[in-house]
Amino acid sequence: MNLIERVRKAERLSSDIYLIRIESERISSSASAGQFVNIKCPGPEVYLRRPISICSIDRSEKTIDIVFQVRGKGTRLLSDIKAGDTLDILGPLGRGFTICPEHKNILVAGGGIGIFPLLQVLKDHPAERKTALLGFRNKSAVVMEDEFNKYSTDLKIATDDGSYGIQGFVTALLQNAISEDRPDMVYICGPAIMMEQCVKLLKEKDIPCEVSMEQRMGCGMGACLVCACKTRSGSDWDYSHVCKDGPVFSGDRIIFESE
Amino acid sequence: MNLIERVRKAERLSSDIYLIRIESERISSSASAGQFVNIKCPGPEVYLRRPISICSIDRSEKTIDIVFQVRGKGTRLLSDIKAGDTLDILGPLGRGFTICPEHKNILVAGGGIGIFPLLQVLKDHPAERKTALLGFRNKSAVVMEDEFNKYSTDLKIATDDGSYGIQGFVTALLQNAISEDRPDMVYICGPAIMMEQCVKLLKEKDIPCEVSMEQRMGCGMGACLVCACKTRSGSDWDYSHVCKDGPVFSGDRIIFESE
Amino acid sequence: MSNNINMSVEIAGVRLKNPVLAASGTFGFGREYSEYFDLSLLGGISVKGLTLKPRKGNPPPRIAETPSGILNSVGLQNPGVHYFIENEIPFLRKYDTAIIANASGNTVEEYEQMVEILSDADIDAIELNLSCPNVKEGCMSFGSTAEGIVNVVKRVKKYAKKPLIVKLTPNVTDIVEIAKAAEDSGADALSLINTLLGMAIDAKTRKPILKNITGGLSGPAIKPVALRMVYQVAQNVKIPVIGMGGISNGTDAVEFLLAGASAVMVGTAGLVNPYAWIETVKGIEEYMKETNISDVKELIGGLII
Amino acid sequence: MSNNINMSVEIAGVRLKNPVLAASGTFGFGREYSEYFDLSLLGGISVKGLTLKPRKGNPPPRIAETPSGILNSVGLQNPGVHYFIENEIPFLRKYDTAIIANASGNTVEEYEQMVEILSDADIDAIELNLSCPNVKEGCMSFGSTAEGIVNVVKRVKKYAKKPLIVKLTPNVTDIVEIAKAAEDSGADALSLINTLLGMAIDAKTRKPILKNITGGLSGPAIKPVALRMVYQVAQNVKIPVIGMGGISNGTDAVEFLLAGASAVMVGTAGLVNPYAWIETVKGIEEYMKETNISDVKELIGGLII
Ligand SMILES: Cc1cc2nc3c(=O)[nH]c(=O)nc-3n(C[C@H](O)[C@H](O)[C@H](O)COP(=O)(O)OP(=O)(O)OC[C@H]3O[C@@H](n4cnc5c(N)ncnc54)[C@H](O)[C@@H]3O)c2cc1C
Ligand SMILES: Cc1cc2nc3c(=O)[nH]c(=O)nc-3n(C[C@H](O)[C@H](O)[C@H](O)COP(=O)(O)OP(=O)(O)OC[C@H]3O[C@@H](n4cnc5c(N)ncnc54)[C@H](O)[C@@H]3O)c2cc1C
Ligand SMILES: Cc1cc2nc3c(=O)[nH]c(=O)nc-3n(C[C@H](O)[C@H](O)[C@H](O)COP(=O)(O)O)c2cc1C
Ligand SMILES: Cc1cc2nc3c(=O)[nH]c(=O)nc-3n(C[C@H](O)[C@H](O)[C@H](O)COP(=O)(O)O)c2cc1C
Ligand code: FES
Ligand code: FES
Repeated sequence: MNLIERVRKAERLSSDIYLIRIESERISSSASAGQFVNIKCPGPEVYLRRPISICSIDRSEKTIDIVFQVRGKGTRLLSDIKAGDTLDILGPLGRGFTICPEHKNILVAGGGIGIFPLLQVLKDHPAERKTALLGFRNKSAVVMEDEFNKYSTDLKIATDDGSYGIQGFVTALLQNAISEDRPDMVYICGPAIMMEQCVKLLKEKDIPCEVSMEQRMGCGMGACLVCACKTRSGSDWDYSHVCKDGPVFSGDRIIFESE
Repeated sequence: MNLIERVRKAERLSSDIYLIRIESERISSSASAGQFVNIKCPGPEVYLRRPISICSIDRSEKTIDIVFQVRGKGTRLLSDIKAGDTLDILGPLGRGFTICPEHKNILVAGGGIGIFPLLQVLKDHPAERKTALLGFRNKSAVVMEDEFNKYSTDLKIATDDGSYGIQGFVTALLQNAISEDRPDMVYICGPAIMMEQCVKLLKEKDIPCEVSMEQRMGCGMGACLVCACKTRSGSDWDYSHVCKDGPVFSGDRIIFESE
Repeated sequence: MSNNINMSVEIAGVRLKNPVLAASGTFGFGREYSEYFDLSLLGGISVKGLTLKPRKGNPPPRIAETPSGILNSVGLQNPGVHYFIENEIPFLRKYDTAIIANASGNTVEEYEQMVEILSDADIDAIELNLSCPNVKEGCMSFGSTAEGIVNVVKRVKKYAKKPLIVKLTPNVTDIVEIAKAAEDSGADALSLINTLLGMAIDAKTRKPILKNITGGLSGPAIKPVALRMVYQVAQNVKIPVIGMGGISNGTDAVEFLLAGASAVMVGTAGLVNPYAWIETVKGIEEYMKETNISDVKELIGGLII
Repeated sequence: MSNNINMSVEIAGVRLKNPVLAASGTFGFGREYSEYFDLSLLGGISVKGLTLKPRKGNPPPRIAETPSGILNSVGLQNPGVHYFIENEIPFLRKYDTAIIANASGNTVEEYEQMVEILSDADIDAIELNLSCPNVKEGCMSFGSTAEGIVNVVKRVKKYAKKPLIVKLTPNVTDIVEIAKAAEDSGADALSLINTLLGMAIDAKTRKPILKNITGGLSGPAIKPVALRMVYQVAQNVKIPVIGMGGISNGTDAVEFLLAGASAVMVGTAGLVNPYAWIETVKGIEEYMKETNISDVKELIGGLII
């Protein structure tokens, strides 16, 4: 019944992005890339837990890293966490990315805070070619470049304003990448509109992909049914639940907003 | 608009009694004995402020001391406060004890956590004789003996079980004290039943007294009218408000529960 | 404050310099808070609930703390409407802020007399409290049915020479029905919500914490219910709505304005933070600056569905 | 747990090993939490609200955080009563805990059919949800008037071969009237409260946070309202009352028992703390040890006024 874990390290990566390294045998031993944890933010006026993806797992050190952006009350409280503090943390939760050892050439495409769950995919995947395409608002928003460089064979960065890397969106990077070289599998996480466009691009080329979805959550484990996400179900549709059926879904299962 | 003050010292005086010394020019410069402060306890699930008497004022050091017992959520949170922390604190509030320079012989009678507001009376009063009668549950509950010793000319302690001082209640000490020597004024603070009995004893001898009342509070400044306390008003009665009309009242004004 | 921002609103012909008022019963007659800030910074003040004769109120304890809220059972302790007129109005009139007299009665006749008396007083509007949960007779029993509302409002309307704001209780099945009844009976504006009837128990002593057993729940805990009712009512009436219930800062106030309130009241939050009232005014201004809105009236009913 | 403490209670002929149940809609069909603790530790489980046919529920977002509470607008997403009977009861029956089927309908006929079907299923009781605020037809519209209650309860009663618990909505003027109507129509027990209708707005986007605009408020914020209603109802009916609304621990549960509840349900608290259900059981036991009570039934209605 113990959900309390110790923080080994807490670090600010950019103006509003923070990394927390958590010591947890429980989580590190069973977590896989793309899963998430549900964290009780310590402080007043925050009632629900906050879902955050596992960014990196160190199974020998028995730690996991989460990386998050300060968005509201909860993430602000989390940004005050220091090494040595404890956190009440549920996880690992949800269905992570599918790692198929037969795939030799994979690609990850991430936008903004969507890049974080993709790092562990690169770390865990045995593919020979691993392309990473990351999109950021501007130069000062670029984080974790070294880590992604380390675990990919090819890293490309785009910024909305061109202040770093190529000017444009990740979708543009993806379009180029797949026209040059067809990946066996693409892993996508980012804003809904970006994921939708990526999935569309890939569908045209019949390249399989997985996307990691976001939705407001309660329990985080499939019981309260609040985290609904529209998915195809035969010729009909249904609401799946991001916390249990996801957060990772096969790209072709998701019915995006604009459909 | 700044209510935030720094904690200079935080100390545990007994198993459940804590002292906090707060640096505050604002409060120390205008506070008088018997007034209180209203403190926002830092932590979740505590909405209202908590009223705590000012125990001691150091006007040259610009600090005040509060001493409190851990009773529930709020005081538990306060007990975690450390030197260097800050507190959101309203005050000084209420009407304190009346200090009449003509009085040469005064007496303070306190029971349990009721002793704390009495210390500053002893410190501020110019009387020649200052008797302090303090009641505690048992020996391990005895706190601040040195301080009361220092500022009184005569200190007597009673414990309910006789494990320290005289066995019995403060009322017994008071009965003895006033039969030997008639004080000009008596200041009382403690459980309602103790205050009621003390007031009765003193009334019989026609000795004036003041009592410091407790009641659950909202605003702490007379606006919300929740902290009602039954008081005489001519031949009728009325509800006075502990936070503004009190907490200190003339003993003969209070209509105690059992009346 | 800022010159290019227009914060003023109008409620039933009364111009308020900004849409933030002190809620009745949490601000006394303003004296206490006047030591903390300039009352002229407020759009208006709804004073402690008044009755024809002085009232002692309920026995203590009258307050209990609950999760993100409080229960109170003050029971309309007040010095009576005549004392108010003689002793409190002159004080309040020193400030440039609207005075709203919050009035209760035990009978319809008492409501009529209150409105008649207050109509000749130097105040800006009358807020008819048909919603106090803490008194046995009158008040909430009038306010919890449409017929009760119609009965009181129609009758007092004849005596009203000041704008009549009717304050509604949330302890009803259909707030829209009640609101419409008030509108149809002649209310010039509505204010909502009063407190939700609640209770707190001390497991240790096994007793209710409030001597009165039940009390009125207010504070942030009730904000979702208040917002919903304000939204529903504002959609369904033409008269202005003053929204309240758990507002603690500018963001909360903006939410109520977006939901359709023309002004807001802040109550319980001020018991914890005496600057809550003026911080709410500033918070709205900041929101307007950040979102490039120059007239606060643009926010009213601005919810995007 | 401790041998000399009797935690069992009886609700409408159903013996519960302890008075703590999982509240409908917050516990799914138990599968998820069975990975966290042994479901046999619970007095019972009220499963996710069932309907005749599968329901997709409302569009997301379906949850908003509010001060000390949440709003939800799930809208009764469920796989239908037949799926439940075939696929979920066998799983739940592996545990030694009471199974309560929470049932909703769009029409009185649907309620009748639900009760008929569930009466032949291997469950311990039926909880008639006459109080869901998140669906357009049925449900709350039946539960918010005494006539609506009488109409549904009387008619389904004929089909009921299992104890019938009627779940009440708090969004009413007079909960006692509603409760009595349910009792008189044949309810074997009452459960209350369901959620309070509320709303949340995001000032930044100017939109309601819930896609459904309004939702049901639950969690600690509503505890004072729930306690008051349980107290009022328990004073006025003879059938047992199951209390809920914001219970997060043993102390909260004891408060509801003292107010007159014969058992309690824990819902929202479990979404934050998956051990809330069993910690509540333990908390009641600890309270009983501290206060030297050997039978939990002694607490029921034990409020000292
Ligand atoms: C599966 C999953 C994985 C995530 N991984 C990451 C990550 O690795 N890094 C990161 O920075 N963020 C991540 N997010 C988003 C993160 O959960 C939100 O930014 C965070 O909950 C905001 O909380 P807050 O208190 O700061 O904001 P507030 O707006 O104050 O939160 C209020 C409520 O809304 C919910 N909420 C607000 N925004 C979101 C959102 N975008 N998604 C889900 N719930 C939201 C909160 O959980 C809370 O219940 C993830 C979300 C999900 C669902
Ligand atoms: C004028 C005044 C001066 C006081 N001075 C002192 C002092 O110097 N030292 C000290 O130890 N205590 C003092 N008290 C009592 C102190 O305020 C309570 O012990 C404290 O509020 C309990 O808070 P809690 O959160 O720990 O308990 P909880 O029971 O969790 O508090 C719940 C609510 O009840 C109120 N409450 C509970 N007990 C009391 C009480 N006895 N009086 C008033 N409100 C109460 C709290 O303020 C809070 O609103 C004083 C009270 C008053 C009114
Ligand atoms: C201590 C207290 C006393 C109150 N007295 C009155 C009153 O006299 N008349 C009235 O109409 N409302 C009264 N109210 C209700 C408030 O004016 C307001 O409607 C309610 O508290 C909701 O707003 P809030 O959450 O901002 O406090 C009182 C509320 C509190 C907390
Ligand atoms: C996410 C969620 C879903 C719910 N679904 C149902 C339901 O299907 N049927 C029902 O009778 N009550 C439902 N409820 C209401 C709860 O059972 C309970 O009555 C209410 O939440 C108050 O208790 P709590 O504060 O402990 O959650 C739901 C509540 C929540 C939070
Ligand atoms: S958050 Fe509860 S089911 Fe997904
Ligand atoms: S606490 Fe508000 S009047 Fe005393």
